[in-house]
Amino acid sequence: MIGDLLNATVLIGIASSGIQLATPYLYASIGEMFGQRSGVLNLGVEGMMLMGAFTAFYTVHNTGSLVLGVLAALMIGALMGLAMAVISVTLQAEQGISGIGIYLFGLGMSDLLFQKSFSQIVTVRGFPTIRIPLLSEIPVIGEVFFEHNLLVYVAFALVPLAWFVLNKTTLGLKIRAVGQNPQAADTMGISVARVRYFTVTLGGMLASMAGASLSIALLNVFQQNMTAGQGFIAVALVYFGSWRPGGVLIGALLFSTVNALQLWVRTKGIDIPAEYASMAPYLLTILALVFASKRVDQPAALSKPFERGD
Amino acid sequence: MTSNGAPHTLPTGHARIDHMEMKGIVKRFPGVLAANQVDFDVRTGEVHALLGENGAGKSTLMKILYGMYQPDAGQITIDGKVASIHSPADAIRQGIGMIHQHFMLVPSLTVAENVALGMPSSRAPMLDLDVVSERIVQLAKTYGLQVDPECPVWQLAVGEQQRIEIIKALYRGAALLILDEPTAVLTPQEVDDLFVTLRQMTADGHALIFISHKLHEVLNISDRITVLRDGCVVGSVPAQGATKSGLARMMVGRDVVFQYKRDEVQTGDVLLRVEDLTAQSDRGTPALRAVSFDVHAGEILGLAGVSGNGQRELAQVIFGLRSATGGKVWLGSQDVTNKEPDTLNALGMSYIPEERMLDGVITDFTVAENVILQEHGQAPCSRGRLFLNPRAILQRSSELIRAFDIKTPNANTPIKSLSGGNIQKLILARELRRKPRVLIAAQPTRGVDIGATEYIHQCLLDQRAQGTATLLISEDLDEIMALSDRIAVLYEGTVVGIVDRKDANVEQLGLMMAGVRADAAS
Amino acid sequence: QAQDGEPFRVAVVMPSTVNDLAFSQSMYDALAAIQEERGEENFEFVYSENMFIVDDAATALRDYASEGYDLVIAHGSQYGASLAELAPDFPDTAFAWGTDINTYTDEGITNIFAYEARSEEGGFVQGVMGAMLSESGVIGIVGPIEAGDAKLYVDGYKAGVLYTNPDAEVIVNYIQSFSDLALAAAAAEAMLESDADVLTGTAQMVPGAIGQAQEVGALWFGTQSSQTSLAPEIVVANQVYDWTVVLEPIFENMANGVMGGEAYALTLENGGLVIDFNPDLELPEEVMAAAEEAIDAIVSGELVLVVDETGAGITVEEGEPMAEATEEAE
Amino acid sequence: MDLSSFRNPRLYRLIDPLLPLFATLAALLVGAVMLLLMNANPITAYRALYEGAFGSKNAVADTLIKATPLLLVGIGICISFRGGVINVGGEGQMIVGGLAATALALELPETTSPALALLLCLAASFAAGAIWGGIAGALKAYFKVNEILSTIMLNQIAIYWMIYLLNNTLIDPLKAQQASRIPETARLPRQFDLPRIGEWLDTLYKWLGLVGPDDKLWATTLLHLGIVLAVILAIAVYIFLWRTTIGYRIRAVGKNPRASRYAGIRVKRYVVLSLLLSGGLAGLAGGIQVMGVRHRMSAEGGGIAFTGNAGFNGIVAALFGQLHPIGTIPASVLFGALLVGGNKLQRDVQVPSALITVLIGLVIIFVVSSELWRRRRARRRVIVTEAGPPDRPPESQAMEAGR
Ligand SMILES: Nc1ncnc2c1ncn2[C@@H]1O[C@H](COP(=O)(O)OP(=O)(O)OP(=O)(O)O)[C@@H](O)[C@H]1O
Ligand SMILES: Nc1ncnc2c1ncn2[C@@H]1O[C@H](COP(=O)(O)OP(=O)(O)OP(=O)(O)O)[C@@H](O)[C@H]1O
Ligand SMILES: [Mg+2]
Ligand SMILES: [Mg+2]
Repeated sequence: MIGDLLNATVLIGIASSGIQLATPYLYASIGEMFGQRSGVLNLGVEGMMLMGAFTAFYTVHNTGSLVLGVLAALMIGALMGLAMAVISVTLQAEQGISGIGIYLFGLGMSDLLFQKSFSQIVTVRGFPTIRIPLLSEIPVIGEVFFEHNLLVYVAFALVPLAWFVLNKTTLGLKIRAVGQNPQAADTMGISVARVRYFTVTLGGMLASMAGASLSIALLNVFQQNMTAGQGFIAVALVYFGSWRPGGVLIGALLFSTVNALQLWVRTKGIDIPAEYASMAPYLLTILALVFASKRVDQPAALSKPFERGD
Repeated sequence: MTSNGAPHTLPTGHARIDHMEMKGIVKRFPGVLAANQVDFDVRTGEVHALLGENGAGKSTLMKILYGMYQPDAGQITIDGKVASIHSPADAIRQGIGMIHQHFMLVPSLTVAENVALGMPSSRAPMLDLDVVSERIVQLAKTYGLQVDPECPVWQLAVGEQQRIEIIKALYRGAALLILDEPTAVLTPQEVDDLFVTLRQMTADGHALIFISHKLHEVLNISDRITVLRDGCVVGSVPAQGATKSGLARMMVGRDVVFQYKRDEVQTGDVLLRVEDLTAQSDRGTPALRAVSFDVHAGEILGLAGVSGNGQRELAQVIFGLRSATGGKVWLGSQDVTNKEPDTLNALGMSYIPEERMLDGVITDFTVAENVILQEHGQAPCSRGRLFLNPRAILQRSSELIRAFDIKTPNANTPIKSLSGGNIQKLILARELRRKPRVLIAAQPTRGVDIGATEYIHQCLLDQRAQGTATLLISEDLDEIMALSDRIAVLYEGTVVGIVDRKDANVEQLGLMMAGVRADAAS
Repeated sequence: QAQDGEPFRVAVVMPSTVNDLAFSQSMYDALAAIQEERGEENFEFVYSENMFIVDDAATALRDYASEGYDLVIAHGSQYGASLAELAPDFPDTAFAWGTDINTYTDEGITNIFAYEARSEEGGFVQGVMGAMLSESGVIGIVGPIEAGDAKLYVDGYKAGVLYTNPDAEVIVNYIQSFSDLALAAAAAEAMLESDADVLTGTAQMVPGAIGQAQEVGALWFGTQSSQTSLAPEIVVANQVYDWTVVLEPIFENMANGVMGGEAYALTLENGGLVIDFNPDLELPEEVMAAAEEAIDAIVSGELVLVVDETGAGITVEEGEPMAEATEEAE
Repeated sequence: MDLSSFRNPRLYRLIDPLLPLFATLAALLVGAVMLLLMNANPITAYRALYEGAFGSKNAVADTLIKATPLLLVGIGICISFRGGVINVGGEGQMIVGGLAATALALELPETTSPALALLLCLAASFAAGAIWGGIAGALKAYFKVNEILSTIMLNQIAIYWMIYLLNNTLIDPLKAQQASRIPETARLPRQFDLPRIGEWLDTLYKWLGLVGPDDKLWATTLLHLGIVLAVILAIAVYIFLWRTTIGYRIRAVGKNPRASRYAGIRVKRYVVLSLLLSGGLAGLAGGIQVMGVRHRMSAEGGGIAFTGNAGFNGIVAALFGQLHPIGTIPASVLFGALLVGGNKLQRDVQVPSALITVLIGLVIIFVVSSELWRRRRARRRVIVTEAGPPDRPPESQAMEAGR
C-alpha cells in the first residue's frame, strides 16, 4: 500500500499541492512576522484574509481585471492594517484582544458584504497557471515548482525579499530595534510609532493578499469563512519560524506538504482513520519544533505598547 | 554671544551650541517632585557637572533636556531661542546627544548595529555596517576603549556595555553631550582616556554635561558644578576651590566620612572555595580557565579586573546560574558545584547581582514583594509555607526601608519607581538581612551616590566583622582597596595573582588587570 | 392551518446561513416557496441562522416556542437532543426536526415530527450516471465528516457506481472540514491526478473541489441544492431537496390536531428528491436512459438500497415492486 | 492627549469603571448605522438585544449559563497570562475535558451516587484539561516550543480526536446502527446532570418573602450549578494568585524569569504549572458544559458546536477583567450577555447573523481602545493626589489588604 505513494505522479502531486497550500500561509505569515518583529502581535490575520478574499473576488467579478482585484485587496488590507495600528499603537490597546476584535469584524463584514452583493455563489476567472518557459520543461522539478499561478511565485519571492529588508536595510534595522527595545530606538531618534504603523499596515496588506491568493487564484470563488482558520495557523507559523523568513518558509512548506500527503494517503486508499490523518500536519509541526535545534529570539517588546517616559 | 574664538561649526560638522539654558523646570512623578523650579545652563567649551544623591533629579532633568520627558513647567532655550524639544529626535536635531545611565542598547543587535541605528547610511536604503565597524574600531583605539563591533550586545558585561554607550554618543558627536554616569563601571585607565577625549571635545567647542557620583572625577574634569537635592538646586560653584567634603555636604546635607573604620578581624576557616573552575561565556567561548581561590570567614576577597574578563560568569557559576564545565565550588565542607540557587540560598549564600534591574528585582512588583523574593515561602512571610502573610511581609519591608533609609513613598510602591541607588540599597538590605555565611557582591555601589556608597561599604565591613566570607567583585579600584583583605585580579578568565591588600598598590593592580602576572608586576 | 384569519407562523433554526447553497438554504427556499404560494397574510416564517453552537440553537428553539409559533423547526440532526428536552414544556407547539427518524414517541413525547432525506437514492442514481460517463473508471467523492446526510449521499453514490461498473475505482475522501475550500481543492486535485474524471461531493466546502474539476474539465455531480451556476460546463446534474414535500403533510396533520409522532422522508418517489439535469450539458441517450431506469427502479421498489447496520455502506437488493413507506406518503 | 488638561479626579474615579460600558454604547452606535443600512430599526434591534440578555428570567439564566464557561476559561487565563504564558488552547482543553467527563459518565455504573458521580466527572474533566495544557507547558519549558503555536495546534488535534472517538468508541449504539450514523453519544444518565439551582433560588426568594409560597420564578429556567462553581473558583483563584506562595511564584516567573531563577524558583516547573492549572480550568468548563447543558457529546458541527468558542472568548473576558479573577466575573457576564442578546437580535430583526459577528467585533475593539484613557488618568490621578505609584497593578492590593 505504502508503495503506491512512492511513484512519480504521487510525489509530484504531493509536492506541488503542498506548494499551493503553502501560498496563503506565506503571505499571511511574512506579513505577521514584520508586525511581530516590530513588537505588534496581530491576531486579526484571519479577518484580514477574509476581507481581502472578498474584495479581490468582488472586484474581479465586476471588472474582470485581476490587476484591479489585487490592488483592491492591497487597499482593503492596508485599511484593516491601519485600523489595527491605530488601535494597538496609538490607542495602545491590549493587542491580543484587539486582534480578536479585528478577526470577528472581518469574519462578519466579508460575509455581510458577500450576501449583499451576490444572490448565489459564482466563480470568477482568476490567475491562470503560468508554465515558466524552459524551467517547466525540467522533469519533476518543472512540474513541482514551475507550473503555478502568478501569486504563488510572488509569495515565494517574498521570502528572500523579506529577509533582505529585515537584515540588510536601515528600515529592517529600525524594525528589529523597535521590536526588541523601543525605548532605546526612541532615544536614537527613531519614531517607534511610525515604524509600527508601517509594519502593521504592511502585515494587513499581505494578509489581504493571502485571502486574494485563494479567492482569485487558487479557488476563484468566495464563501463565508472560506479561510477556515488558516489565519491562525499563519500566526503559529511565525513562531515556528522564530521570526525569520526562512523559518516561516520551512514551517509553511512542512505544514502544507504534510497536509497534501495525508490527503494523498487517503486518496490511495491506505486506510488509517481519516481523523488521525487530518491530525498529522498539526502534530508534525509541533514535533518538528521539538527536535529542531532552535535559536529562539522573540522580539522582547512583542505585544507591549510603547509610551515614552515610562 | 560667542564665548571663545572657536569656529562656529565643530569638527564633527555640527553647529556649535553657545549657550543652552533650562529655566524654572518642574517635573512631577507619582509621589515625587523630581524637578522643582530648576535653572541649569551650559556653555560651549565647558564641562558643567551635575551632582546629587540618588533620586535627586539629575537624570530626570537630563531626560527632559533630551526630550524623553516633558516638563510640567519651565522652558529650554538654545542660543537665546526657545527650543521646543518634544522627543529625542527633536533633541538630536538640535545637536544634543546623551549617554544614558541606563544603557539604551538593543541586546539582540550587534555593537555595530546599535551604533548604526537611526544614523543615515552611506548606502541608503541599505546598511553600511562594514563602514560603521571600521569607524568604531578607530574610535575605540583613539579613546582606549576595547570593543568588538560584531559582538551582540546581550553577550557583553555591564562595563563593556558602558563603553558601547559612550562610543555610540561619540560616534554621533553632538554639539551638546550629556554624560549620565558614564564612568560608573569604567576602570581608572578608561576614565583617564575618556577625560582626555572630553577635554579635546571642549577645546573643539562642544558643551558637556557630566554626571557622576565620584567626586574626584567631578573635580578633575568639570569647570562648573551644580548640586541637586530632592529636585531643587542647592547651589552652583566653580570647580576651582571646590572640595570633596564641601560638595558632599552640599549633596547629603551632612558631613561624609571617606575613611572607614575597619578593625582587624580574626579570619576563620575557609567558607567559599573555588577549585580549577572552568565555564563558558554566552558566546560558547571559554570564560573561566581553571580559576581557584579561597575566601575565609571574616574576610573580604576583592576581585579586580576589567569588565568582561569573566567576573560575571564567575559569580553566576558560583551561584548556580551558569553551569560549570569543570572544577568545583565548595561552600564550607559542602560540594555545591552546579547546585540550584534555592539550595545555595538555603545553605546561606547570598548574591548581589551586577545587573540589578534584570536579576536583582522584579521591576513590576512592589517594594514589599521584592523584599520577600527568596523568603516568601518561610515563616513569618508565609503561614505553613502555602499562604503569604501580608502583615508580616509589610512589617519586614517597613523595617528594612527604615533600617537602610530607602527613599520610597511606601512599601507598596512598584520598585521601578525607586532610584536605582535605592533599589541597590533594598537588594543589599534584603541579602544582608539573611545573615549570609558567604556573600558575593558584584558592583555593589555601581551608580550609587556617596552617601549610599558610604553606607553600603560600612554594611559590608560590619558583615565581615560578623564572620561572613565576602567575594567583592568591582571595577572600582578605590572600592577594592578600601574594603578588601586580599585582592585577586581576573584577566581573560584566569586569576593572574592574589595579593595582600597591605602590599598592593593601584599601579601594580592596574598592570595585573592588563594581564601582567602578580610576581612580574610587583 | 390559517384558522380565523390568523396567519400560520413557522420558525426555523438552522446550523449554517440561509445562502449556503446547501442544507440550510434548501429549507429556507422551501419555506419561501410555501409563503409565495399561500401569501404572506396566511403564512409567516422567521429563521435563526448560523446556529452551529448547539446551546444557542436550544435557546432559540425555546424562545420561539414561548413566543407561540405554531411550528418550530430544528433543522439539524445535532438539535434533536435539546429539542427532546424542551418539547414537553410546550405541549401546544408542534416541533419538527431533521434529518432523523426519531420522533421521541417512545419517550412519551407527542409533539415532535421528524424528517429525513433519503439522499442515498439520488446519490445512487447519480452514481449510475457517473459510472457510465467515466472513461478512466476512476471516480472521486469529497465529503466533510463521515456522518449524517453526507454519509448517506456518498454511500449511495458509491453503490450506484459499483452497481453499474463493479470494476470501477471509487476514491472517497472525508476531509474532516465543512469550510476549508483549499483543502477540498487539494483533495480533488489528488483524485484528478489519480485519473479520476468524474467527481462529486457534499457540504459547503465543495466549491473548492468544483474549481479543480473545472480546470481539467472533469464532470461534477452536485447535491442538496443546484451547483450548476458555479460551473455550467461540467455539472452533469444535482440532487435537489424539496422540503415542501415533508412540510405540507406536517401542516395537514397539525390542521387535524396531530402535533407530532410522524416521521417523513424526502424520496425520489414522493418528489422530495429531484434529479435536476444541467440543460447546457449534452448527455448520451443511454446515460439518460440508465438514469431514468434507476429512478423508476428505486421508486417502484425493484431496487432496494439496504443500509448496512455497521455503517459499512449500502448494498443493493432486488425487491418486489411495492414498499410500505411509499403508501403512507400518498 | 494632554494630561495637564486633566480636571476633577473624583468625577473620573466614578466614570472610569463605567468606561467599558460607554465604549460598548459607542460601538452599538456604529452598529446602529449598519442596522439602518440593512433597513432594520436600531431601537427595536437593541431592545431585542437587551431583552435577550436580561429581559426575562429565562434570558438572565441564558446569559449566566453562557457566562459560566467564559468565566472558567477566563480565570484560567488569569493564571497563565500572569505566569507569562499565553494559553490560546482553551478550545482544545474544553473539548478533552468534555470528553473525559462523558467517557467516565458512560463507564461508571448506573448505581453510582449522584454526588460521587458529579465529583468524579468534574475531577476527570479538570484532569484531562490539565494534561492537555500541561503538554503545551512541558513543550515550552523543556523543548522551547512556543505555547501559542503548540496550543493552536493542540486545539485542532483535540477536535479531530473528538470526532474520532464519537465516530467509533463513544458513539451511541443506536445511532451507530442508523444509516446517518450521527457521531454522538447517548444521553448521559440523569445522575450526571449538574443540579438545576432554580428551585434553590426560589426557596431563597420565598424565605425572603420576595415571592408567594407557590410561585415559580427560577425553577423553570435551565440555570445550573455551574455558575456558582465558577464564581467560587474565581474567588479561589484570586486568593491563590495573591495570597499564596505558589501564586506569588507564578506571578514572579511571569514578570521576570531571570530574577525568579536568581531567587531560587524553579522557573520551568512553574511554567508547566501555569499551563496545567489554566488548562484544567478550561477542561472543567468543558465538563460543566456536558453535565450542565448538553448531557452528551456530539461531533456534529465540529468543536465549536460544543465549546461555543468559549476557549477564545474566555481570553477576551479575562483581559476585559484586567486579568483579575474578580474583574473577570462581571466581564464574563457582560460578554455572555452580548453573545446571547446578539442571537436574540438576529432572531427578532431577521438580519444576517454576520451582522451580529461584526457588532461583537466592534464592541471588543471599542472597549480595548477605551482602556488608554482610563490608564492614563489612573497614572495622572496618583500624581495629582500625590497618592501611591502610577497605575497600581492588582498585586499590590493584596499586600495592602494586609494592613
Ligand atoms: N519615570 C518615572 N516615574 C516615576 N518616578 C520617577 C520617574 N523618573 C524618575 N522618577 C523619580 O524622580 C526622582 C528623581 O529621579 P532621577 O533619576 O532624576 O534621580 P537621579 O538624580 O538620576 O538619581 P541617580 O543618581 O540614582 O541616577 C526619583 O525619586 C525617581 O524615583
Ligand atoms: N518606568 C518607571 N516608573 C517609575 N520610575 C521609574 C521608571 N523608570 C525610571 N524610574 C525612576 O526614574 C529614576 C531614573 O533614575 P535612573 O534609574 O536613571 O538612575 P538610578 O536608577 O537612580 O540609577 P543609580 O541609582 O544607579 O544612579 C529612577 O529613580 C527610577 O526609579
Ligand atoms: Mg540618574
Ligand atoms: Mg543613578
